[in-house]
Amino acid sequence: MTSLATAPAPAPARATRRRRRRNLTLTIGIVITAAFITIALASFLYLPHNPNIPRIPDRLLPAGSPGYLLGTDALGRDIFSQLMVGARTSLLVGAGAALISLLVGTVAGLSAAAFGRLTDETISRGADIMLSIPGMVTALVLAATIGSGALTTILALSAFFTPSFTRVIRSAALSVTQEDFVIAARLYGRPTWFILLRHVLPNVAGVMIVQFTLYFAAGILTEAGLSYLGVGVTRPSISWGMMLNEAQQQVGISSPLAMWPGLAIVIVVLGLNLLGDGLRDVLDPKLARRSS
Amino acid sequence: ASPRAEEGKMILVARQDPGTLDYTKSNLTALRLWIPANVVEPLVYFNQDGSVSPGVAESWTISDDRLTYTFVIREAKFSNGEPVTVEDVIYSLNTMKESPVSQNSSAYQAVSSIEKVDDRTVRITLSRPSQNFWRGMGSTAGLIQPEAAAGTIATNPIGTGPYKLVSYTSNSALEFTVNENYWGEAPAIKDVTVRIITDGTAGLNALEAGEVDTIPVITIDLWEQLMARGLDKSFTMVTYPQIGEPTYAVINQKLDPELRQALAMTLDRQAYNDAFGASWGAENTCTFALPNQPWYEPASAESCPYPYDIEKAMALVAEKGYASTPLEYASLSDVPDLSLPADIMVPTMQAAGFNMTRNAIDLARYSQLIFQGRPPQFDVTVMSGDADPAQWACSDESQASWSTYCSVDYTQALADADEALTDEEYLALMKQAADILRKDAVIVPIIAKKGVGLFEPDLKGFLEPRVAVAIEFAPLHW
Amino acid sequence: MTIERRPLLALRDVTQSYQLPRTSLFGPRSSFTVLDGIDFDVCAGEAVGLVGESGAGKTTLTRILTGMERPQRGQVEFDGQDLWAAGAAERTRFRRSVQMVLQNPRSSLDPRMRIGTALLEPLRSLRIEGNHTRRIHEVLDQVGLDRSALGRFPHEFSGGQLQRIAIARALMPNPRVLVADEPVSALDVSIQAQVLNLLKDLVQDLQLGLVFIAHDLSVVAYTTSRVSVIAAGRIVEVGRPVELFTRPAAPATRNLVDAVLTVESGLAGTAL
Amino acid sequence: MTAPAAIEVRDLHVVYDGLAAVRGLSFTVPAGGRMGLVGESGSGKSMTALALMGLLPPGWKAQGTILHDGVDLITQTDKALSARRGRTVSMVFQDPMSSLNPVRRVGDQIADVIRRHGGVGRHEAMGQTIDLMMQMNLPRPEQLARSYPHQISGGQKQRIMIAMALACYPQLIIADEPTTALDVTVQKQVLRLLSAATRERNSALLMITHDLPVIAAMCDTVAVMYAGRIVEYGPVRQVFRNPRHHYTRGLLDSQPTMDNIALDGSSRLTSIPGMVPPLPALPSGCAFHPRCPVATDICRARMPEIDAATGAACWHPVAASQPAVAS
Amino acid sequence: MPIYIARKLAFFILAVIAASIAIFLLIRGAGGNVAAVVLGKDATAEAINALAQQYGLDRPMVVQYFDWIGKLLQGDLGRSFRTNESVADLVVSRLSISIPLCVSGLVLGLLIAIPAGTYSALYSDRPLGALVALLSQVGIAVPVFWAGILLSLLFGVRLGWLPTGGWTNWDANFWGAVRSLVLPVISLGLILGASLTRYVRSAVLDVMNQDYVRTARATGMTQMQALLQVGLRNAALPIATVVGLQIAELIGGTVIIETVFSLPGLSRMILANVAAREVIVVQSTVMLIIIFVMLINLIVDLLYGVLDPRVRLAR
Ligand SMILES: Nc1ncnc2c1ncn2[C@@H]1O[C@H](COP(=O)(O)OP(=O)(O)OP(=O)(O)O)[C@@H](O)[C@H]1O
Ligand SMILES: Nc1ncnc2c1ncn2[C@@H]1O[C@H](COP(=O)(O)OP(=O)(O)OP(=O)(O)O)[C@@H](O)[C@H]1O
Ligand SMILES: [Mg+2]
Ligand SMILES: [Mg+2]
Repeated sequence: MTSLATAPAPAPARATRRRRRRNLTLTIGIVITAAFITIALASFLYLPHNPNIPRIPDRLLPAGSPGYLLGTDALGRDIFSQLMVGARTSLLVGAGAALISLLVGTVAGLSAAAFGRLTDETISRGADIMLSIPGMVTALVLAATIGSGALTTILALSAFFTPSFTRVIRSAALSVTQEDFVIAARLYGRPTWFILLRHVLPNVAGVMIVQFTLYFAAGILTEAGLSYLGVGVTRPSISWGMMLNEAQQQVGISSPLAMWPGLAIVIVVLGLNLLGDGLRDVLDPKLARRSS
Repeated sequence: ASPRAEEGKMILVARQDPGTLDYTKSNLTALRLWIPANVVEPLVYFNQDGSVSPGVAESWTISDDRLTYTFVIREAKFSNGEPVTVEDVIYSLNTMKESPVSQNSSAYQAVSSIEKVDDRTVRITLSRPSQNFWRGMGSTAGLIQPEAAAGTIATNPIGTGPYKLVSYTSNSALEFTVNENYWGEAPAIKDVTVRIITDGTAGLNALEAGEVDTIPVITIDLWEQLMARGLDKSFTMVTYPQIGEPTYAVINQKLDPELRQALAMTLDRQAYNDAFGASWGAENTCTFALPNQPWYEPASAESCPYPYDIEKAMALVAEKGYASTPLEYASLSDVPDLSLPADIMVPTMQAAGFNMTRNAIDLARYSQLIFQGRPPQFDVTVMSGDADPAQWACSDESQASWSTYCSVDYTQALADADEALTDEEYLALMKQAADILRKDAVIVPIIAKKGVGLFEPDLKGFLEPRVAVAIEFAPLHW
Repeated sequence: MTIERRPLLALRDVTQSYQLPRTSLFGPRSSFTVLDGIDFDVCAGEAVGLVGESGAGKTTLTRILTGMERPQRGQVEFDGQDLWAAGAAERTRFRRSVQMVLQNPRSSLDPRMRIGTALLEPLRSLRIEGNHTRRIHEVLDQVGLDRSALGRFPHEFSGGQLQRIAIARALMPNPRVLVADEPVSALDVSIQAQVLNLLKDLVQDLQLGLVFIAHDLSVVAYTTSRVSVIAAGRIVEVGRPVELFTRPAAPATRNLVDAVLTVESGLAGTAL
Repeated sequence: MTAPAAIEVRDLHVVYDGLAAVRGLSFTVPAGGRMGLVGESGSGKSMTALALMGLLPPGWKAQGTILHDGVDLITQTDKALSARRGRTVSMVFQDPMSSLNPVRRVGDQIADVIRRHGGVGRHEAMGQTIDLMMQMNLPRPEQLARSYPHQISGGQKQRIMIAMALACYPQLIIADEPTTALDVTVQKQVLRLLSAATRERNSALLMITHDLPVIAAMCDTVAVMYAGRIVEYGPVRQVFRNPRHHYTRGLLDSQPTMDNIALDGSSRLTSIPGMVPPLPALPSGCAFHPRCPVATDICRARMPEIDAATGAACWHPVAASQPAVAS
Repeated sequence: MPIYIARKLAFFILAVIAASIAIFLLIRGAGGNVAAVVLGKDATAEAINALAQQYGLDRPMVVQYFDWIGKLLQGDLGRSFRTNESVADLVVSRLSISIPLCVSGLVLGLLIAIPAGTYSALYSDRPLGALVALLSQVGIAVPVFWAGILLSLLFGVRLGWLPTGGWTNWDANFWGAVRSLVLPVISLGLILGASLTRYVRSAVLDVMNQDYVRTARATGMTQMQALLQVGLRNAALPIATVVGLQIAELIGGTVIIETVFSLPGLSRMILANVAAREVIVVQSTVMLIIIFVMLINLIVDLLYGVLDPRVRLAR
């Protein structure tokens, strides 16, 4: 009776094939994300050219021109260097917004799940209200209020990501608080805050990481939109959306200008989404089928 | 050929939405392109050749001392059918006199009275001779509207022009049709639509696709594209000075004059011009004018007190220790043409050693800084706009506003010019005034862009603007 | 055998009700009485069973028994003292002395906590001093688990093993009463017997008071020596298992007895 | 062999990407017969049932032969199978709470089945539905028929499920743990109903459960499954009174009975040590050998087949005379 | 059900009030002297103060808020500072673009998402199913404006089939108006469709894994019948909820798309008026949009009540 054979994994049979595909998803996601972060960080150490200094004689060079991997823009600035610095902005804004939302959303979500009906109702309904305010419009108004820039963008994005985080974390936490081990912990006298930190938080960490990754991606996407509209990041900072905004003035002359930043956005966002989905399969099997 | 030729119609493209049509309160080019001359007429028209033709005023007399102007008002009707009365004229002129737009009100600086003489005659008395006044009567300052319709001026301005406004849908279109009550010859084209297409490429596409007939004002950012697409060949391209916008750097007057001069030396006119890839349409200049103005001069060793010289600028920075002065370049984020100058200038200034940060700020915030009692935070900015040197004038620092040059000398010089009795005298005095401005490196001219328009080849008769920048529909015909 | 009974843990006339969600726009919210005048007790070394249909109020009763909920009326007495009137020290003693085993072994343990840590949790929480390692080894021996279990995570164990671990955790603070709410209903037949035997042994060896809940009368009857039948929030009958089986008095008891299927009756063709 | 069997399964395997949940199952349910499939969680009972219905989860494949109504179900197309499901073979699932369409009235759900296979009109189908519900001892059937699933109790829902399964007089009805999710007190009524109704229609019954007493009460023959295989197969009476496989024996011994109870605490249940092996880690040879008290080398090396004489797949069967349950 | 409706209505009203306060504070907090911006750069200080007084912008915030709300309740959305046009008129004229754009975008999105999502849920093992899933992943990663730029490059600049932007009024040229909406609607619909595909896919996957679908199959429905008769009806509930929530995002998408294609729609109007600090116009318009989104969500909730007997019959 003391023999402890290693035991049934929850769904042992669930398929090497599916696992393989899931691993592929995860791998691609990790590779793209890692490359993206590396590029963003590398941009602090090395840039082929200063992305803000115009070199008028070199303007509008095509990709592959000597010295300019992806060519230059209308002021002769190196596209590749701009993309590298743009990665920095995307990383900052995406991760920053997702991080703030994660922090606020976690506190709100856990409180809603743990501190009784009134708290829950207040927080949940508050989140519902915020969710029905169109985020882009809010961001526009906010940009006008505080002035545009990376920080404003982060704040605006956090404002409209937070309710989603709150909802997701709340429902994850709620299902954890109904588990017997939470009842057990309460039974032997652990206070609510301890249960939240020690039991609930680790068990919703998977959800949090997944949510973080997916909204990291959403943040990059929305930042690009705002910068494209001209209310996001402005020079000397550089963002891919801003590059597209500038490029659109040149589409009649040079359509590749509109290709590179767009491609960069698509690849990174795709990578992060794949990473998020992959992580969800690994960390959070219960949620794997639902995507939100 | 345009399908509209048969129907007697024409579609023009505008790049900017005017927002409001109240020309007494707004001086946006987007508005002044379409409403004056077509819908609302000034008292007189100044022609290309220097002659003056009648507008709302049928005839006029100017006293020899140039202090009394007597206008005989035409027996005409406004487009709403109401007759033009002397009261309407007096109301209109008084409104312009009070206009918040200094360009309008400044024409009236010397005016001491506007009186009715009889049912058809108005007399205006000046305290001193004024070139501005007389020119203003042929410009927006002289536009005549019916007092009764003043309430709806922002959406439906009424006038005596050859056309009347049918509808204005903001961000979409202005629709015009001929004014049956027009006093002059009926124009050839009956219906005119001005479609607002803010995206320049989209505008060119629409023209190329034959959806529209003309883009009378094409901004510099599209010139390269226009050439690349060969549109100058397939369409009639006109260039004319009136609509061109000179671009100038504005350096905060509070800065040390030598610092200002060093900054001015970093302004690389040629690079700026080249950045548009269309050097045919713009000229480097250090004068404060459009090429149609007599005191205009292209950039040259003589005309530029502080030509581009980065080495010298660097030397000055090093010598005077300017690197320790924090400077701020306010780039207006919601005015698209203004980010390009910043893109070029800020790195250059930084390269010269200035401690320059670029600060994106929107127009509203910018205005806040100026009007709410707080001193402007900005130190350098770039503007483009009208070439009227009087607009900077500011007699003392309490009047400082955005892009003003507060200088007693300058104000005085302009006033002297204003009082000139002859054109020669006026020109000479204006040159002197411009010299003061130029030397002080507060408002530093960079380039003068031309007005460029593309017309469907069959559309003929384009006339250069007579009333400020207004594109006149009436002379156009298929 | 009827010496003076000194109950370790007892409920006296306990009533509990919950507010129901609104059913009409205006008008008062109705409430629903889950427990109604319950008397219930358990002595040291005694296994007491509680059976009843689903929704009869069994789980609610355990919540009151373990001090997680305060009843609206009636007393919870531990060692003769009213729990809700007692001081802090008394409450702490209660917390240490009354432990619980829950229904679902898999959800009873935090999947992200090693077994060793999970076992220490009650000691830490209840601030029990002493040689914790020795205590853990002692308890592991009692429930028949290997020491190698300590470093592992819950997912590495089977349901039966997890239920043992849950029992072990409940035993850590050296409790005097163990409340087990349907501890075997999620287990396989062959495993169920292991756990039932373990619980029986613990009562004997440690002189524990055991409150054992199930809706299967035969399981309860096997494990306990006294059974209370609860129906619609009231205790309708109390008795020795054999007696309840053979002479059920209350209709609710009869229903439960009727519901019991055995292989024997099935083979005899009398089951249905 | 007079009447054809309701279903005949030969060497059934249910596999997924190299994993086998069911490994070589053979059994026959005669027409009108009642067979029990018993085993612990994960032994492959549900997979067998779903294979018979042709409703395996995506990715799972059934191999072997399933003869029913003269055809091999394994070779049939989904369309052909659809025409059979609910008509010649039907199934009652474990959880009545989630097995009914929450947005459709229960009466309509029954009537749908009748209309789908009976080719009768709307009105007539409803009439038959009410009849059927009456036969299921459902109170006030007209009113109940208009209810939605969430408005009725679990026992009632399971009766509705049984009504749907029986609506077209199928030759075979498969019941996968039909009472595990129900309250103990309702279980017996539902079983009684299922028993009577299948008998009435002369439908064969394949009863799937982990509950030995339920098999004893309901079935004639029983197949005991362990890790995807049948370890013992025979008439219920014979298997339960005289189990020959050590696993069956162990299961019977783990069961609390009147005897244990009567002894009032002093008796002990015999339990099977260890636990059911997970699919990817099946032991070699006889899958039960790690838990078997009499396992030898041969058990570890070779997989035993069902022995015709003992009915058990065991190298060392329990001696014939040892009774498990006192009789 | 009455309780359900009452709760939802009460929440709706609460939400609208909360949103109105938030919007008011947000917009009034915006920097910039409203009057100064409105009057333009050559305005004199006296003119600015006069305008501020004329529009009551110098009164305390609370007074301004209640003034605004009071008028809003009477259906008066206020007037533009610059043109004195009534905001209601402005909005209505813009809606003739924004509503067709939004609605067709949504419809196109659903037309793409429902079949694609369903297919990839049912046949995730088939190459086409995997492809659909992949495409939807890629589609989610594509910024809507980039899709717009690319489409206009291809169909507008390169092929010249459709206008790259701009707007013709409906009454001026109906087909011209339709043509100018084609690319915007496609961009919006494709991107929305991609993300909805994911939701539909997971909703269908969820529902098709439910026991009751297995029951339907066990009683003789084919896979397709089960999908159509049981699956979609049940999947409709979560999908409706998601669509309700996506409306907010859809509106965000139209802001950008209207900019890409120079469509003078509602969102563009807001953008322009934010820049011009036309606070009344922005406040009222944003408020209208929010009320609209909340109304949609209210309708979805009530619809949920109708579609789902569990809610409907809960008295
Ligand atoms: N917090 C609560 N609020 C309202 N009703 C409750 C609450 N907790 C329990 N109930 C109700 O009280 C009744 C008794 O519940 P309890 O869980 O005690 O029953 P049980 O006997 O344990 O049933 P089961 O055998 O299903 O576990 C049930 O009808 C339940 O719905
Ligand atoms: N959808 C699935 N995917 C992968 N593996 C599965 C799936 N369904 C069941 N299995 C595995 O197949 C094996 C047999 O499962 P099955 O459901 O037939 O068991 P069972 O005997 O019905 O058990 P229970 O009594 O728990 O219902 C188990 O090991 C299970 O883990
Ligand atoms: Mg319970
Ligand atoms: Mg099963």
